[in-house]
Amino acid sequence: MAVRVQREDFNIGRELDALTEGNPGIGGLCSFTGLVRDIHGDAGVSAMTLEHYPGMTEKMLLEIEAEANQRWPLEQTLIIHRYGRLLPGDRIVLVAAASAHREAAFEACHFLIDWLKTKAPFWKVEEDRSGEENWVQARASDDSAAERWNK
Amino acid sequence: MAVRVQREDFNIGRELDALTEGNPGIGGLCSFTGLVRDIHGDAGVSAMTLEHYPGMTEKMLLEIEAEANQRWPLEQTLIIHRYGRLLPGDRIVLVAAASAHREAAFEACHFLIDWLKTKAPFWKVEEDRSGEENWVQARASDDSAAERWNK
Amino acid sequence: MKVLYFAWLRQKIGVGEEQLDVPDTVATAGQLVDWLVARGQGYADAFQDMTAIKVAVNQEFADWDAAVTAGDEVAFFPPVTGG
Amino acid sequence: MKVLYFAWLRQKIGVGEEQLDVPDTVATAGQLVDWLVARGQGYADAFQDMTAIKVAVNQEFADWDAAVTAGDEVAFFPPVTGG
Repeated sequence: MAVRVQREDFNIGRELDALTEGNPGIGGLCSFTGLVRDIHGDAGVSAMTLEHYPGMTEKMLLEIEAEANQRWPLEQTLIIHRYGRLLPGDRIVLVAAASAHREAAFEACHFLIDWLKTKAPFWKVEEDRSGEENWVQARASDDSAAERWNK
Repeated sequence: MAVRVQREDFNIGRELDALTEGNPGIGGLCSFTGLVRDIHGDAGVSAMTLEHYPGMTEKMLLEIEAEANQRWPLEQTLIIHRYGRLLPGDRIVLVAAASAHREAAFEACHFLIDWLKTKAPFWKVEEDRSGEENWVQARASDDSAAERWNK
Repeated sequence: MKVLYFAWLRQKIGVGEEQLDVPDTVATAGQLVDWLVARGQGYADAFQDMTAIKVAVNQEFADWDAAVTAGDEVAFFPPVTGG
Repeated sequence: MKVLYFAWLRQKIGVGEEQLDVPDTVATAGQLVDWLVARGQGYADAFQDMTAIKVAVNQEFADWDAAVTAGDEVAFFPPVTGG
């Protein structure tokens, strides 16, 4: 189990390899990486900045991770989330779950990103090509994605 | 889109980085890695050998990949499956799907491995610690996992 | 009381964090908002649409009727958009 | 006709692939099994429990009543267990 909030980029391969290394009890590893897209709605995005709430962010990510480990039989979990200014194509977030079984790995990984999307205190502000700053609006689809795990 | 059937190991990081490189239309990348577990039921597994049907394997993997690309709006997909003798902890399979949207990436990745599990002509034979060879039995849970996509 | 503002609330209020002497009459997160709004136009602008604002007390999501006291850390922010 | 066997079918029959001159009376995958079983004990053992066996004709999954002809590639194997 690990949670990291950092300005720097991360190396997906190194992170995922470290999760399974030396643990032959793992049969499946599921990961999700979120990246900055260059198109958001109609306006081209030239950059975005991720603001967060230091202290609460780590606390919430640890809670989300602990909840996943309580719901599924997991061998390893990982959440890395960046903050600061990011460009299109940049990695934003990596979540991963490793388990003896494939379904548990998939569901836990999906759960991690869905809950993170609605519970971790990050806010995105996008710069479009004209230099305008726009705070990204929360999406109802993210709420309903998170809701499906409330059972 | 790419399908590879190979004896050699693969590097998860290199493969996943290559999928998103230079494509800022990708917002989410989901991957699943299957590994050899050292416990299978009660008997400890000391090694396993994966046999496959050269020709049909590639054909089926391409069909599965094409089906995923038809069902979801994907920017990239990847299936790598190894054959030959593997030890506990070794990587067996990597499937990945990249999309503008997180749900499409998750569902397509899940679909890829579920269909692969029931449609790609691979067979596992395990060696337990006493040197006995046991052909792995197909599991009903894999059939039902694949079935859920039949709609 | 330590009070924090994030995203466009921070921009409208002009400060991300402040240490405030809040009167004893302010007992809940909702009452804290009312008290802040009376402090100036920036606060009034920031808290204009309360449906777009979340509150956390001591780094946990809270309701508007959650208790707040002098030693607490209270944060206001829009719905989160990370990931 | 090119006939292939995989996994424990290959082990029981003792060969992974053979080129066979199949008589014209064998028109379906199921009839091919009957004809193979008559060839020897290894085949009879391999095809004892047909519920545990799948067939592919020209590298596509097929039914037991699928047509097979001289130029075809027919493969027999247990349910797949990759991934």
